[in-house]
Amino acid sequence: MDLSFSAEDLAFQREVRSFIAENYPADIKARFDAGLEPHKEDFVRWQKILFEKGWVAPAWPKEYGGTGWTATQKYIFQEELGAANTPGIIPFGLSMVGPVIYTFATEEQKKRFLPGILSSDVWWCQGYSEPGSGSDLASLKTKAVRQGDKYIVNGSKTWTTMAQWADWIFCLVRTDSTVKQQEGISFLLFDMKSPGVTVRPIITLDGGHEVNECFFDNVEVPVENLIGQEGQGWTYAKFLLGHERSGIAAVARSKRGIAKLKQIANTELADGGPLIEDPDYRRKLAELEIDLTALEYTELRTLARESQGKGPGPESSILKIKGTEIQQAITELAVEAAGYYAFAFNRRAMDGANEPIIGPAATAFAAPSYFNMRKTSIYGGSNEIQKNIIAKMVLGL
Amino acid sequence: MDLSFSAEDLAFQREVRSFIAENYPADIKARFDAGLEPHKEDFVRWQKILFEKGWVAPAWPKEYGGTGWTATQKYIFQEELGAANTPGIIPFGLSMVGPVIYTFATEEQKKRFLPGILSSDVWWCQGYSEPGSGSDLASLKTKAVRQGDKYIVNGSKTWTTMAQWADWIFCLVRTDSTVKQQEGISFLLFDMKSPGVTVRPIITLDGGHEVNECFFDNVEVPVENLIGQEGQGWTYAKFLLGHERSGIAAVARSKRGIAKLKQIANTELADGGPLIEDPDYRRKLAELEIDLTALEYTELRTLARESQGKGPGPESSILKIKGTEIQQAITELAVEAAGYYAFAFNRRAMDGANEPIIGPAATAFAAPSYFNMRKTSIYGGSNEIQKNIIAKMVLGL
Amino acid sequence: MDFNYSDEQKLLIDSVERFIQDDYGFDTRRAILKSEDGFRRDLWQKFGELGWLAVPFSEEDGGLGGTAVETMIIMECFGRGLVVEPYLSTVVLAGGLLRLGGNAGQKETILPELMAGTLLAAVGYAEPTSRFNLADVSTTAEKTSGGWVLKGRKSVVLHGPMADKLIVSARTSGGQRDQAGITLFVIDAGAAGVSRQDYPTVDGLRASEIILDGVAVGEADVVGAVGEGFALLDRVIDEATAAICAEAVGAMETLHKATLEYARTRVQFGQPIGRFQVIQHRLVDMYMAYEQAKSMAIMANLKLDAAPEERRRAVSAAKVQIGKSARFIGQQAVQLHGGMGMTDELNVGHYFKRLTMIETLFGNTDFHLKRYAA
Amino acid sequence: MDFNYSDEQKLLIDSVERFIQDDYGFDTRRAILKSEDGFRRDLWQKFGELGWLAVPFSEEDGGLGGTAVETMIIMECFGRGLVVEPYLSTVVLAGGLLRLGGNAGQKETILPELMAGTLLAAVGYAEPTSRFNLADVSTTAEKTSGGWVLKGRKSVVLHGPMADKLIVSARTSGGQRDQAGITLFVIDAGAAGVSRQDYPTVDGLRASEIILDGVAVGEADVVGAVGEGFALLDRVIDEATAAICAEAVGAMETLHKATLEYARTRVQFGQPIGRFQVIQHRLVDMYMAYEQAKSMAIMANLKLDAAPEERRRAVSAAKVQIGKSARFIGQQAVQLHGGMGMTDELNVGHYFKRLTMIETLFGNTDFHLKRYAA
Repeated sequence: MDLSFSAEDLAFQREVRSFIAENYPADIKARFDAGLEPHKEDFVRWQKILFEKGWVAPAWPKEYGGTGWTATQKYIFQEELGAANTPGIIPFGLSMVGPVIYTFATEEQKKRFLPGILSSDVWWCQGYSEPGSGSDLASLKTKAVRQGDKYIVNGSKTWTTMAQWADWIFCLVRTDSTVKQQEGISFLLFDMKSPGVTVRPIITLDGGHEVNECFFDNVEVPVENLIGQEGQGWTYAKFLLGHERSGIAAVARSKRGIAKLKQIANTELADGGPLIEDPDYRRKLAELEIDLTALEYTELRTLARESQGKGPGPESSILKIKGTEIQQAITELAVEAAGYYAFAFNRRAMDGANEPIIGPAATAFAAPSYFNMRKTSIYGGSNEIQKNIIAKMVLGL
Repeated sequence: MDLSFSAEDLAFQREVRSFIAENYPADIKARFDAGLEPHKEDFVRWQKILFEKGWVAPAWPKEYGGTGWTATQKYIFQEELGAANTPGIIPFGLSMVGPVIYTFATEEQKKRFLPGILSSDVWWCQGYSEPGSGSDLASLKTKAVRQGDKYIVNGSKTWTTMAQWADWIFCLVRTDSTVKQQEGISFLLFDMKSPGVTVRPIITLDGGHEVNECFFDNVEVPVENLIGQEGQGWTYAKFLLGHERSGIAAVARSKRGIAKLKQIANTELADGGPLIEDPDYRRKLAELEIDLTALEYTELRTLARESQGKGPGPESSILKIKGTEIQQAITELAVEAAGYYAFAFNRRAMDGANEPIIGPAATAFAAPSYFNMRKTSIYGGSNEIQKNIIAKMVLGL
Repeated sequence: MDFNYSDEQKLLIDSVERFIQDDYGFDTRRAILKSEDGFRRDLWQKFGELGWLAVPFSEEDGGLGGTAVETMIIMECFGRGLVVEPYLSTVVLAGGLLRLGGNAGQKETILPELMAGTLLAAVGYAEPTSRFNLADVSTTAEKTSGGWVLKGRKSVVLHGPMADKLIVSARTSGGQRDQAGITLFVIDAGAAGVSRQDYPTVDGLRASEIILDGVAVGEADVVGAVGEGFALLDRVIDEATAAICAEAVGAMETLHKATLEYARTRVQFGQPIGRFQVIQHRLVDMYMAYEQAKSMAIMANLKLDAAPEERRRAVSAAKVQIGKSARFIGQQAVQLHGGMGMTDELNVGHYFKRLTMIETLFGNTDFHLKRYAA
Repeated sequence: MDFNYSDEQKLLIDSVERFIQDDYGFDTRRAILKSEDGFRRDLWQKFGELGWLAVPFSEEDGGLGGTAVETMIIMECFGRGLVVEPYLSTVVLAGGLLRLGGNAGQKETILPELMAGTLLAAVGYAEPTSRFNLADVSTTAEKTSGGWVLKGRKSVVLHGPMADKLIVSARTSGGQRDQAGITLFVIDAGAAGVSRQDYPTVDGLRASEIILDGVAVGEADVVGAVGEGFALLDRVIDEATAAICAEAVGAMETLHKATLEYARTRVQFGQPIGRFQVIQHRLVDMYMAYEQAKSMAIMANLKLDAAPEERRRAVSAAKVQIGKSARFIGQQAVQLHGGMGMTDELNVGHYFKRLTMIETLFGNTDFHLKRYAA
């Protein structure tokens, strides 16, 4: 047992750090550091930079464009990206549909889809949830009926993140209603510009537009866009959900969040002194930081098991639960730090309009961020569902 | 709406206060104030004093020996007893079997049993729980088989509080195994000195002897000791559990507990100053006191509804849950205040042996009390069961 | 001791509840939020006609002589409907300061219009660096021959954009955080030297940053005694705190009911989610949090006339409980509604946002815990 | 970065686990608790023979040159078995002070016997009013010609009754809570002027109040440098804190497993209670609390050699996490076992009690939160 990095790892860390320093565009950094809503272009540009360096898909097998890094290197890479506050990798292509494709698709499909994912030329979105399905994903109703060499897709998907920017969707559809729920599901890819696809924005309680409803009205999808076998979609869906959990704990992001909280608490005043000297605020910050440290080492232990070929198993549900609790707690403390200025709704400034911010810039978006982050304990399998998973898969109850 | 007491209520309060001041025996008070394990005689003597004054059964109808007080008067009475740290009324006779008897028993049974309950000449214990039954009370297995004018009782009861001091037991027994669980239960009274009754102490994790197992080996019980109808025992049992919940919140007791915590925190030192000046300890005390205030007003609102003939309904499960959480939290803070001296196991001193106490007297029993009070969220229907009750009966889920 | 409403109070409850039900649906409110003004003047007039704006004022002053209980009733109902009209600012805050500290002239000129619904008012008690300390006042009032000149900035003045009159705290003597030396002044919102930056709040209200750049006021514009504004402000902010505790109770009640209803009907894995024991216990915890909050809101409102020390402790205790309950119920209502709880479309998020801001308003939980334990 | 045990370490785990399983059952422990001595000297000898008492000492000093990981392993296993023998006091605390601060003479005379299991030791670092502050020392050491004379009282000296040697902190200069001016002395438990009041602790150990009434010690009995005992004590108490974090992890693991097993088999309302979703989620919360605690115990033990500031923060962070996890798991284990959890008969309550005292030992959660944030 040893917490220190090897000389090779330290050299790698320096390499990553200096690459970021030299290549992270200043305008994107400014927008992210200010907490403004990012543009699509921010993500694409940054991912292309990583792609050109060969670093965009560390989790992929080397043969498909992965980096071949050790678990420690992947950890260092994530840490450095997080510390630099770069745009997060948009997961839909690189972390979700990509692994499904290189694992289950035909050679032809691999050739057709993987390059666009790696280069970020194609923006993907995820067609899983439906208005009625919620946590009970397998109850989905969107239908795909085969007619000759096409599927005709009818139905709708919801909570489709960034669908307004998406070129393609990977979509769970019901191809057989006569069998058990899980057995009648297939995994289809299709172009979001196909006739019959409509995207309707869902505005969230923070005033943002991040998710959408997608309606499919007789959308024609060529059969060669089916991944794997008809009726096996649930298998691929579960593979996808279980596969890419690295970063799910969001430790690097939360470390940055706590650093920012400290900075805020050092400048906000309470009774004439900095808020950080208020014993209650100080204690809560300390508790949060300790929680995060525990999560960080729990993640490291998970990675260690993983690098020995064990897992990531259902234990990683812990990372999701604790990770989101911490992310949410950070936004709670930001609202508390903001005091009365938490009231100010700087939404247009947050969306990038050239409007003055009411109150200190550092807490200008505290309340909307707090409201927005409530989603994290709901999405990706609610935290209640994660506990069901642990109870069943880890504790054997 | 008005929080103030009427002139009559204030006069009553003065009357109660001076009665206690004049009649609460100094030796009992000393033992209770020191937190020592009480003797049976302490309870009996004090209850007899109240009985002679006519105040031992405020919850009973006046015709059976009650006081005829208003809800406010009952509240004041409880408050004053609590503030004076008198022995709690032992519930088994006065709060449990007494109401069952005056509600469901024959005139002859009333005449036979009620006087001894009121005068505290007969100490009762409760034969409900069994080794296997736990929260699932209706699954009880102790059998009573009728033979002529007797029942022959076989089986065992557990967690029988103070059975070592009891003269009589009221006991749920199965008289019919052929019907639905709840329908085969009867409510029997019998003498603990009957042949075939054995009491075995259960030592709890704090080293105390409060509860027991009771074994019944062919105990003969005259049929005239059956309350109500054979097979209706479950009805009486539920009546009993739902009936007497006044004092379940233990507000007066917890107020005293918090006052004692404050006194401890004023004398215990932390870094040279009193512990009460430690911001964390101070905050926790304040939070606890606020919790208790909320509980107090919730109880008062419940009493107000009750005095209008509504309830006490299942809402009183809130009082049980919050009341026990607060009682437990008080003991947690006492352990924290004790610091290293919480280690010292002053059990023999606690039991009244003439032994020196290790550490300050005020925290000498902090840890055993903390351990002991874990029982409160288990007994009387565990807090989980209480939440099931609220979910079903109040929220209609 | 009595926890029952009088018959008149029951009538008031009926009347406000009927208004919320009939005239203040979610779509109506949504339209108000999007409107230029951010409130409905015609509804406000109606409040005046129904007598709600006159509730706390003495009959001598032309009011109805109501107690804190009547204000509690109105605020609790407003909480159920998430009413955004400036009742808190105009009636409870500004009205409270004038009721307790106003001179005869102020009462005569302002209160009748205020009660009639033709005059709106707001109070500036916070400053950019004051956080929740009412004594932390940097705005200065400099004595002139005929009165005073105000300079400074009041921040997050709720309902500032629509106010005709403003009451602000300023320092006439003492150091920045001294309680002594604070004086309250009533000024015209349109007076020379007053400038405003208006903005929406996250919970659907409107607020202003108010710059006072040499605003001249007369001796007659002082509310209460010179240098002794703190005690008055402290008292009225306590009244307002008790009022928003009641508002929060109303909002929590609606939110808990909505979540309960959702749990009964939303089917997942073949059954209503309200059948899952974890959801059941969560709803029980929310119910308990609501009941405890309600108890404390009643307690605080009934103790507003107690001695200042007792009043302060009662109000702070209530605000702590309400803050904790509001956070828990708000977060869990969103959580149990799942994705739907996250949308602007559903009312749940709006209740959650208002509850969140009530948690902050007049001092958050940490602030009131310290004030309680002080 | 590496979270795996070496092959030697795996052997050590096997060996200690086997001991717990074969030789330290619940009835064995119960008999030890009731015995006069409160520990088993024959088992202690066995620890010596197995080399466990020599683990942390350098090969130079005759030890095995183990790292904190080996101590962590032993303590974690001891936690699983609730071992009451004085490993913490003798090897980790007293042994740690001598290992890092002992002079050649002390090492030569004391360590061989200590490692052989023929000498037991305890450390007095707390006083009646010191709470958890190691610098709060009222015991005085007055300089004499040939050495020092100690006067004062050391409280709750764990394993004091069985100790042959005591190491105590005393003030040679400075004020009551100054870090400078504290000196550590090793004394014979039977030395003139030493008197003890022995008592059992709530978690099954033995402890003493130790009165030092003019105990004469020589220059050679100073451990470390005169006046600089604080840094040494602080470091060794941090090692001991990390060690009890590991012990707690072992105890929590056993407790969680026992509760899980109970939930699988205990039938209520016609099904095992582990089928009830609320119980399931509670067990998940316990599992998460355990995993977080385990992560932190590893982290702290691996950071004992870091710079003092980093070491202190790491140890305090771990102690906070362990304190919270231990309280939650302990309380819930009792709760889920129902009445059985309350009995002295079942092991559950014993684990709960030990975990409770670990929460207090070397500073409770509040203390370490403040130390972390300092």
